[in-house]
Amino acid sequence: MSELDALYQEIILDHYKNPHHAGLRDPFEAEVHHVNPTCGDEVTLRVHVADGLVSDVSYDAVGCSISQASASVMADLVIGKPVDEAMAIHESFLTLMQGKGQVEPDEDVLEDGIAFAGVAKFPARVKCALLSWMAWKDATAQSLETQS
Amino acid sequence: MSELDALYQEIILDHYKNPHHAGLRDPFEAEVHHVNPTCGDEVTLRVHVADGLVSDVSYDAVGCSISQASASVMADLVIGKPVDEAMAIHESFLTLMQGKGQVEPDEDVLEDGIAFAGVAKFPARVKCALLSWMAWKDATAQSLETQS
Amino acid sequence: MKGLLPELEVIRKDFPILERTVSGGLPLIYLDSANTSQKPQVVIDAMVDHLEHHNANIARAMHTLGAESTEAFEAARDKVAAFLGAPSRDEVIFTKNASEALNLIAGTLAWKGPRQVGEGDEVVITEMEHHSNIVPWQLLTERTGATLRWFGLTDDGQLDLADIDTLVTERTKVVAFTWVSNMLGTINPVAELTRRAHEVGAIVVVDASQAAPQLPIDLAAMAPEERPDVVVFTGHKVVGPTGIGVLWGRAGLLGELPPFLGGGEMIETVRMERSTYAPIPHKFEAGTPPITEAIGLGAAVDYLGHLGLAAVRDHEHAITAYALDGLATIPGLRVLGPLDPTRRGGAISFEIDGVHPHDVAQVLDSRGIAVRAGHHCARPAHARFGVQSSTRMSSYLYTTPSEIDALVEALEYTRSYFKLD
Amino acid sequence: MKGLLPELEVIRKDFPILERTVSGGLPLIYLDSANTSQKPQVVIDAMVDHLEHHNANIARAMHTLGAESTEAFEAARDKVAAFLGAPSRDEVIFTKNASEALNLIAGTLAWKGPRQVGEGDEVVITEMEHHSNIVPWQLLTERTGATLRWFGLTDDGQLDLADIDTLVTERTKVVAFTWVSNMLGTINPVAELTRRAHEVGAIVVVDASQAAPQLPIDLAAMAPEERPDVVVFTGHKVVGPTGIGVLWGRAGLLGELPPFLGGGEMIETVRMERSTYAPIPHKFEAGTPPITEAIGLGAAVDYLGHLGLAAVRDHEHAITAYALDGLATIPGLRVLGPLDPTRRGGAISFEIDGVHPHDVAQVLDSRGIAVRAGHHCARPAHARFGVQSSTRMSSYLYTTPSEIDALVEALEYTRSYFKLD
Ligand SMILES: Cc1ncc(COP(=O)(O)O)c(C=O)c1O
Ligand SMILES: Cc1ncc(COP(=O)(O)O)c(C=O)c1O
Repeated sequence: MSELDALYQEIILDHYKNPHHAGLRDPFEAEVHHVNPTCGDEVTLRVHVADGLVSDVSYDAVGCSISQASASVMADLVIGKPVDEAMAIHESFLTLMQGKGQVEPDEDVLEDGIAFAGVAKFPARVKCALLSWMAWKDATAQSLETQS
Repeated sequence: MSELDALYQEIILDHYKNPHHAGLRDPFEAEVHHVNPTCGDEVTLRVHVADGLVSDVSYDAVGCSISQASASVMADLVIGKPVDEAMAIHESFLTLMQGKGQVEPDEDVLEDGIAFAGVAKFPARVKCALLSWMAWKDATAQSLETQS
Repeated sequence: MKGLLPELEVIRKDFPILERTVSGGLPLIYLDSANTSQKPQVVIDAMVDHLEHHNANIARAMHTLGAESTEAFEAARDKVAAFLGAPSRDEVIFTKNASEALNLIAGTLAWKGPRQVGEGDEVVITEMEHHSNIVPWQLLTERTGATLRWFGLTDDGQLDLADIDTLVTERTKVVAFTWVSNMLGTINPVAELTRRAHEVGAIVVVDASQAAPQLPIDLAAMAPEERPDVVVFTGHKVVGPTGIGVLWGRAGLLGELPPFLGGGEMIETVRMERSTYAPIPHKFEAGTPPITEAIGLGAAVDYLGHLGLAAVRDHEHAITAYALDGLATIPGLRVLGPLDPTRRGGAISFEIDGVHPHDVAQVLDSRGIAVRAGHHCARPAHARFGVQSSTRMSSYLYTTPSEIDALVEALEYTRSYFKLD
Repeated sequence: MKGLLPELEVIRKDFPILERTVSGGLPLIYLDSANTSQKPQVVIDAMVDHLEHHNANIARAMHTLGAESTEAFEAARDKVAAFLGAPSRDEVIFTKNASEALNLIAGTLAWKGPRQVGEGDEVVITEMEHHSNIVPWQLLTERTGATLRWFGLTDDGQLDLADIDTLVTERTKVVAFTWVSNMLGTINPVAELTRRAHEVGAIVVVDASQAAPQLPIDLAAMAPEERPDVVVFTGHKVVGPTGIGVLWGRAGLLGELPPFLGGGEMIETVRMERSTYAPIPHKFEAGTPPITEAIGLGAAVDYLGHLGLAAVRDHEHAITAYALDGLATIPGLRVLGPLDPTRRGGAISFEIDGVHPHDVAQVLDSRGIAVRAGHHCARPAHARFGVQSSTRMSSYLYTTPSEIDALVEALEYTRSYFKLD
C-alpha cells in the first residue's frame, strides 16, 4: 500500500463522506471552539456528561477529510462510555498520533480509529486528526467542572 | 613605513601630547557636544565667529590619539580663516578621510592635516579623526544662525 | 513560450535544492515560493564565506575582522538601497522579517511624538492583508483608543475603492496596504492610494513582501506625493535568507518616530537616568543585527538585479498566464482573485469542489509537488470569499512550464483519487 | 596547565576562521569572544545543509520540505530547552537577539494585563548592565510613569547589595540584572537576588548573554523561589549564528503578558475586528522566524553540550587566571573588575596609563590580535569607574595559553611604541 493510501484508508473516506453524530445538539454542559491556526480548520463541539458517562458529543466542523473523519470516529468511540474510559481512549489515540508511525494501534480500544495509524507518518496532518479530540477533552473537563 | 607607523605619524603623536587651543573659552556663539557612540569618545566644542572669520575654536575632548590630535590640527587650521575657506578645508579633510587611502592630500590646504592620510586606510578610525571636525561644522553653522 | 527567462535551465542550476528528490525519488516541483523562495548557491556561499573568514561583530569592533564585517554589512545596506531605488541609504533599516518591520511602525506610533496615534484617530487597512499587516494595527488601535477601518474587496478580488472618500479622511493617520496580495495575487494601485492618503496628511505604509520578489521598484523615481512613506519586505522571499527583513522609511518620518527596541547600537549616550539615540538607520537597529543574514540578502538582491527585475516579472507573467490556462481545464476548480495574468502577481489560490485544500496538497505532495493549503495568513480575505481555506500554487523565477503541466496533471489525478468523476 | 579543554588543538580545527591570517600574514589571535564568538564547521554545515536540501517555511507548509523544515526548527527548540534545562520546551521563544528578548518583556509590560507597570511602580536594574538591559527599562518607565532604580557597584566591581531592602520593595515590579557582566566579568548572585525579588512579588529577568556561553545552566534544578522568571541569551555568543536569540520564560508569566509583535504564526483566529492569539511559544513568534538560524543555534548548543559546559567553564577559568597573571606584569595596567578568576567570567577589561584603549587595540591589531576598545555597551559601568573607555580581552573555548602570551608581549610592545618607558 502506498503511503498515500495508508493515509486515506477507506474507513476515513467513509467517515468523511458520512460523518456520525454531526450537528450541534442539546443538552450539553460545555461548548468549545477549537481552531488549527495553521490552516484555519475549526470545530465547535458540545459535551453532555451524565452520571459519569459521556452521554452525548455533538459538533459542527469545517476541515479536511482527516479532521472530519476523526471527529466522526471520536464521537462513535466516546459516546456512552464512562468518562474515565473515554479519557483512556483519548490517551491511546494521542499516543498513536504522536508515535511517528512506530506505535501499533489496539483495535479493541480504538476500533475504526486504527485507520488513523497512517496519519502518524505525516506530521503536518497529526494536528488535523487531533483537532476534535482536543476539543472533546477540553469540553469534557469543563463539563465536569460545571457539575462539581 | 609600516601601516601602523603611517597611522601614528610623529605629527599626530606630537599634537596628541601637546594639543593646541585646548580648553573651553569665551566668547562663543555656539557650543556643541558630539560623541562617537561606538567607543564613547566625546568632544565639547565652542565656536566664535566674528566679521565672517572663525575667530576662535575652543574644546574639551576625551578620546584616542587620533581624535585628540585631529581636534588640535583642526583648530590650528580654521582659527583666523574666513568661514568659507574654513568650510573648504573641512571639505578637503572629509574627502581625504573618506578616500580609503586613495586620495592624495594637498599640503597647502591641510598643512599638518596631511599626517592623517594614513588614517583613511583604517575605516574604524575615520570616525575618530572626524569627530571634532563634525562638531566644528555643526557649531559653526549654529553660530552663523545665531547671528542672522 | 514568450517572456520566460532566457537560459532557464542554467538559472535552475544555481539552486541546489532543485536537484532534490522527494516522495521516494520524484523530482521536487516547488510551487510554494510566495511562502518562501529557494536560495541560489551564490547567497549560500556569501554567508559561508563570511562565517568562515570574516565573522566579527560590527561597528563596535576595532580590529581587522571587525572592519571587514562592518564593511560587508554596510555594503549590504547599499545593495538593498539600490534594489529599492531608495532616495538615501540611511533610510534602509534591517529588521528580522517583514512582520517586525510593520510592527516597528505600528508600535512606535503608540508613543509620544508628533505622529502619535490616539483616540479619534483612524487607521485604514484592507481586507486582503496578510495577518502581519492586520494584527499590528489592531494592537495599535486597541491600545490607543484609535479606530481601525478597512477597504473591502470586489468580487473579482480588487480593492473596493468606491468608499475611498468616506474611508480616508482628515481623521486618518495611517493607510497601510499590500502592494501585491499573497492570496489573491492582486496588484494594488499604490500611486493612487498614496496620493489620496497624502492629501489628508496620513502616512502610507506599503507591504511589499510579495512585490519585491517580482516587480521592479524604484522609489526615487516616484513622484513624492505618490511615494509611500514606508515600504517593507522580507529577505526569505527574495532568494535571501531567513532572519532578515527590510524597512525603508522616509528619513523625515523616521526622525519623528520614537525608538522601537532599546539597546546596544541604537544609542548615542547612555546614562542611568536617561539616554539619547543615534540617527537613522542605527536608531532602529538595537542589538547585534542579523549580520550574516544581511550579507546573504545583499548577495540575493545582487542576484536578482543581475537577472533584471523586469525580466523576472515577465517570467512570472508568462508562467502565471500558462498556469491560469491550465487550471481552467480542471472541472470544479475556482480561482480566487483576478484572472488577467498581466495585472496580478504569481500566487494563485484556488478551490476544487469536493476536495478539501489539505487533501489536494497531500496528494500533490505524494507526486513531488509542493503547494500551500490553508488560509495563507489571510483569513479575512478567505472569509470575504466564503471559504475556510484554499490551495495556493506560487511560481518564481526558477519555475518551468513543464512544472505547471505536472501540477495540472496531478490535480486531475487528485480528482480521480477522491472519486470525483 | 590544569583545567584546559583536552585536545584543544583538535577543537581549534573545528573553527575554520582560526586558520586565517591578518595584518600581512600573522596568525589571527581572536580575543573578542564576548563581543561575538567564532563558529565551528558543524554549525555552518547544519545551516548549509538546511539551505541546500530542506529549505521551506515552517508550520504553514503542508509538503515534504515544509515538514522537514518544521521538524528541524522545532528540534532546535528542544535542543535549546535541554541546554537551559528548561522546565518546558514551550517556554523557549526564539527572538532575533538578546536585545529583542529583553525588549519583549519590557515592551509587553507597558500594556494592559495583570503585570502592567504604571505610575508608582518601580523597576530595579544595576549599574553594570549592558545597554540592552538598560534602555528597554528606561523606555518602559518613561512611557508608563514608573520609576527606574538601580543597584550601584562596589570598588571591586561587585553589585552593592547593602541597600537591597530599600531598593527592592513592594513597589518593585521587575528586577532585571545580568548573570555575568560583559565588562567587569563579575558573576552575580542570581539565587539570592531572585529570592529577594520573589519575596516582594517582583518578576526577575536575567540577562544570560555572557553566562550562557561559559556556565552550565540548569533551570529545572533551581529551587522555584530562586529560579528567575525570564532568562535571555543570544545565539552569536554561544558559537551560533547571528539573527537569533532566546527568551526562556516561566509559562505562567508568559501567559499573563499581552502579545509583543503581531502577525502570522502568533495568531489563533484573525477577523478584521479582532484577533485571538496562539499559546506559547508561538504567541511571541510573529512572522517567519529565523529558521536557518534556529537550526544553526541547535547545532551550536549541541556542540557545546558535547564538550560539556563544566569543561568549558574550567577552560575559561584556567585561561582567565593565566591572563590575569600576565596582565599584572604590565606596568601601569589596571584591571576593572574582580581579580579572583574563579569568581568571574572570561571578559577582562583594563586600562593602561598613558595609552588610550583605541590606540592599544590598534597596535594589537597590527600584531594580529583582536580585542575590543570602547565602552562595550556598558557606559554607566565605565562612568562608575571614572573611565571613558577600556580595552577588553575575552577568551573562549578555543583560546590557548600561548595566545595570552602573545597578548602580554604585544601590550609590552604597545607601551614601548608609545614611548612609555
Ligand atoms: C551582557 C550582554 N547583554 C546583552 C547583549 C546584547 O546581545 P545582542 O547584541 O546579541 O542583542 C550583550 C552582547 O552584546 C551582552 O554582552
Ligand atoms: C504579503 C505579505 N506580508 C507579510 C508577510 C510576512 O513576512 P514574514 O513572515 O517574513 O515576516 C508575508 C509572508 O509571509 C506576505 O506574503
